[in-house]
This record gives sequence, structure tokens and C-alpha cells, in this order.
Amino acid sequence: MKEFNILSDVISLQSISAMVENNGIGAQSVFEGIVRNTNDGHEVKKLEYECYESLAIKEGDQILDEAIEKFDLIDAFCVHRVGTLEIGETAVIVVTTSGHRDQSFKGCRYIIDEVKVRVPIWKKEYYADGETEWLKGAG
Amino acid sequence: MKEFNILSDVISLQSISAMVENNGIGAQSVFEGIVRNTNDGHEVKKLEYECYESLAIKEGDQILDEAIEKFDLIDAFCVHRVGTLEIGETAVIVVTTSGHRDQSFKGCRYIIDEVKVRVPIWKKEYYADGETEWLKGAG
Amino acid sequence: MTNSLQIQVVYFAKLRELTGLDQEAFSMMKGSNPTDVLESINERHQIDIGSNFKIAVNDEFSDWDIKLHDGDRLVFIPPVTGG
Amino acid sequence: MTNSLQIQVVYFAKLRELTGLDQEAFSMMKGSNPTDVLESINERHQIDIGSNFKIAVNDEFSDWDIKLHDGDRLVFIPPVTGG
Repeated sequence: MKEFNILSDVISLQSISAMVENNGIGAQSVFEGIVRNTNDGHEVKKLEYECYESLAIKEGDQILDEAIEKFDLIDAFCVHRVGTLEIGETAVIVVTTSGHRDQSFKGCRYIIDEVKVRVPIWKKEYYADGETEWLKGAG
Repeated sequence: MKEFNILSDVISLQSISAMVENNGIGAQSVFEGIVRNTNDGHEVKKLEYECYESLAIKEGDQILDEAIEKFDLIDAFCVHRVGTLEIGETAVIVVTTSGHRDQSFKGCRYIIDEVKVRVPIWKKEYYADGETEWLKGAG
Repeated sequence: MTNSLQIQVVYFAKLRELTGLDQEAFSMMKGSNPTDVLESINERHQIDIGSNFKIAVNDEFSDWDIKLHDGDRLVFIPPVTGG
Repeated sequence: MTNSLQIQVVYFAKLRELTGLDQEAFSMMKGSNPTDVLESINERHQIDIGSNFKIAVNDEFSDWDIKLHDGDRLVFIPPVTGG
């Protein structure tokens, strides 16, 4: 199964829907993106994530479908937090399961890479010097 | 920091030593190897892992050091379970943290790949038909 | 029969701050496409929305040259920076 | 002065089952190396330990042609299959 979710509360692995029990699972990969205290040489105080939710969920689910298909995954989940996040808090979690480790690793990497360039979520950084900036992204 | 451990009880992410708090962490990757119900076409009932512990811990710690050095990791942990494991139970967990995701992904993959060929741990499979077999490995 | 379309534009992130609005309505000529709406936004707010934006019409990614329909809801999507 | 070395060999996994022992002692000639011990094991137990094994001496990976010392503890390591 698969599910892409947007949450405004603190997220953790427990934010991921219960895995469907499947005795064929041999590998599980997890990725967490965490708010760090620097970006591009600036000291970051906190972050704000904003989301175009209806399209974000459609595009996120599409990415999970692609990953399941490409890498023969058993399950694929992603949850992204929005709102104000402090340093050390988790912004995004990806979980993939599969028969063998190569699939879960590649599927997990594919999902976070695609989410970061395709899902309409934007990050505003608040710097130590009081400045703020909406990041420009790769586009 | 780094730590490689061998445990004979059920393992979970809580088996990993508390992370050192570090505001530079932007990415965390986790891999879990899980006992699945088939291998190479045989229906597996359970597994038994045996370990040459003193050398396993030395070699495991060496692998963690290599991963930290190669991929500029902040933390790297690995715990491997030994004894009898049922289908669906976790045999090994790897956790890596880093500034950016490319490092944590590559470091996590490096550690599990190296552990599987270098750390003296052996797996005996118990099959549905009553047969048992020590797996041959890649060597 | 009217010759105009009522188009709703929703703003997010930097665009919301640049325009100072969550959303606003534009009255466009029949046959207008998202590129035409973009020009109207730039003109009304004296801004310059970059060419690297994507466009969504009624919550689906869309092309810049499709013909818009009355009541369509447009979102101009700045390069995303999630994760 | 004796001309022999007492070597302890510890068995794991398939080797433990093949020999039916957790460990055993071998008395070797001075100057013997791990390859010589391997031959003694094969002969005593009428088995054939594969050439793809690794060898540890006193809990360190070692070469097959080092000179052993009295009291050394050897482990013949079958290809590993953890994870």
C-alpha cells in the first residue's frame, strides 16, 4: 500500500500509517529530513513550510506509485510537515519496504529526490540576523 | 559517534544508542533487515544467527569508522541480532546521520553492504520441509 | 453571452507575500490562457513572476497555452523547496 | 625446550556442526602456520574445509602463512551470511 500525507504537528515514524503485515518483507528503508542550523553559510533559527495541499497530495501519491512500480516495493509512505519548525525537528519522513535491500534503498531515495523537486511545498528560512527568505529551489 | 553492537533480544530503533544531539544534522537514514518467509525458492520457517562476537564487534566498528570517513557522517550505528528469529523479526538495523541526504543514504548502504560480507555472523535457515542449512555466503 | 472569463488566482509562499493576497479574481478575455493571466498579475502588482514557475489549473498541473474556462482556479507554482 | 606448539581452534556455525565440537586443541610442530592447522583439522575429522575461509588468530584477521605461537587461538571463518 502507499500513502502521502501532509501534517502540521510534530512528525515521527509513528506518523506513518501502520504497515500492512507482509511476510515477504526483507528490507525496510527510512529517510528523515531534519531542520539544521545552517544553510549555505547562513545561521538558521527556524523554518516555515507552506504547502499547496490538494496538489501536493496528488503529486506525492503519484511519486509513491512510480517508486512502487520502478523498484517493486511492497509499501511506500511519505509524510511532510508544514508550519513552523525548530532546529532538530523532522520535516519529512519516507519509508519503503521490499523483498531485498537494493529495492528499498533505491525506492526511498527516489521518493525523497522527487518530492523535493515536484511536490508544491515551499520553505522560508528565518536567519539569526533577523532576515527571512523564501528559498529559490532548483527550478 | 559510532557503535556496533550484537544483541540476542528483539531489536528495534530503540536498541540504537541515543543519538548525540547535533544541530548540524539534516538527514537521517535507517535500514532494517527483516526475516522473510522465502529464500531462493524455499519456504523459510525461522532463522538462527550465530556470531563470532569479539571479532564481529571489531570488524563492525571498523566498517562504521570507514563509513564516517568516506561519507562525512555525523553518527553511524549498527546493531545485529543473534539467536533464533521468527519471520517478520528484525535481524539488523543501521542508522546514519549527516548534513545532507546523499551522505546518509550512501553511508547507510555502505555499512549494510560491508556488514553482510565482512562481519563474522552466520545464518542457518529452517525450512518448511524440516531441512536446515547454513547458508553459503558470497565468499 | 459575455466575452469574458472570471478566473480565480490563488497565491502561495513568495507570491502571496509579493502580492499581499491569498487570492484574487481576474476578468480575462475569452480564449485567454495561463500566460495571459500571468501578464495581468505582473502588470497589476508591478512584479515579475519568473519563467521557471509551473502552473496548476483546478489542482492539476497544466500547460501554459491551454484555453481557460469560466471559473477556473489557477495557481502559479514557484520552484518547490520542500523536504 | 619443546619442539611443539599448543594451538586452540574454536569452531562456529557449519564447522562447529561438522566437527561436533565448540573447540579443540592441536599440537603442532614449531614453525607451523594456519594452513598446516587446517590440514590437521581436515585429516582428524575427515572433512574438507573450503579454501574460501578466512582465518583469525587471537581475534584478528590474519594471513594463512604466518608463523603461529604457542597458545594461539585460531578461528576458521566460513563465508559470512549475516544481515
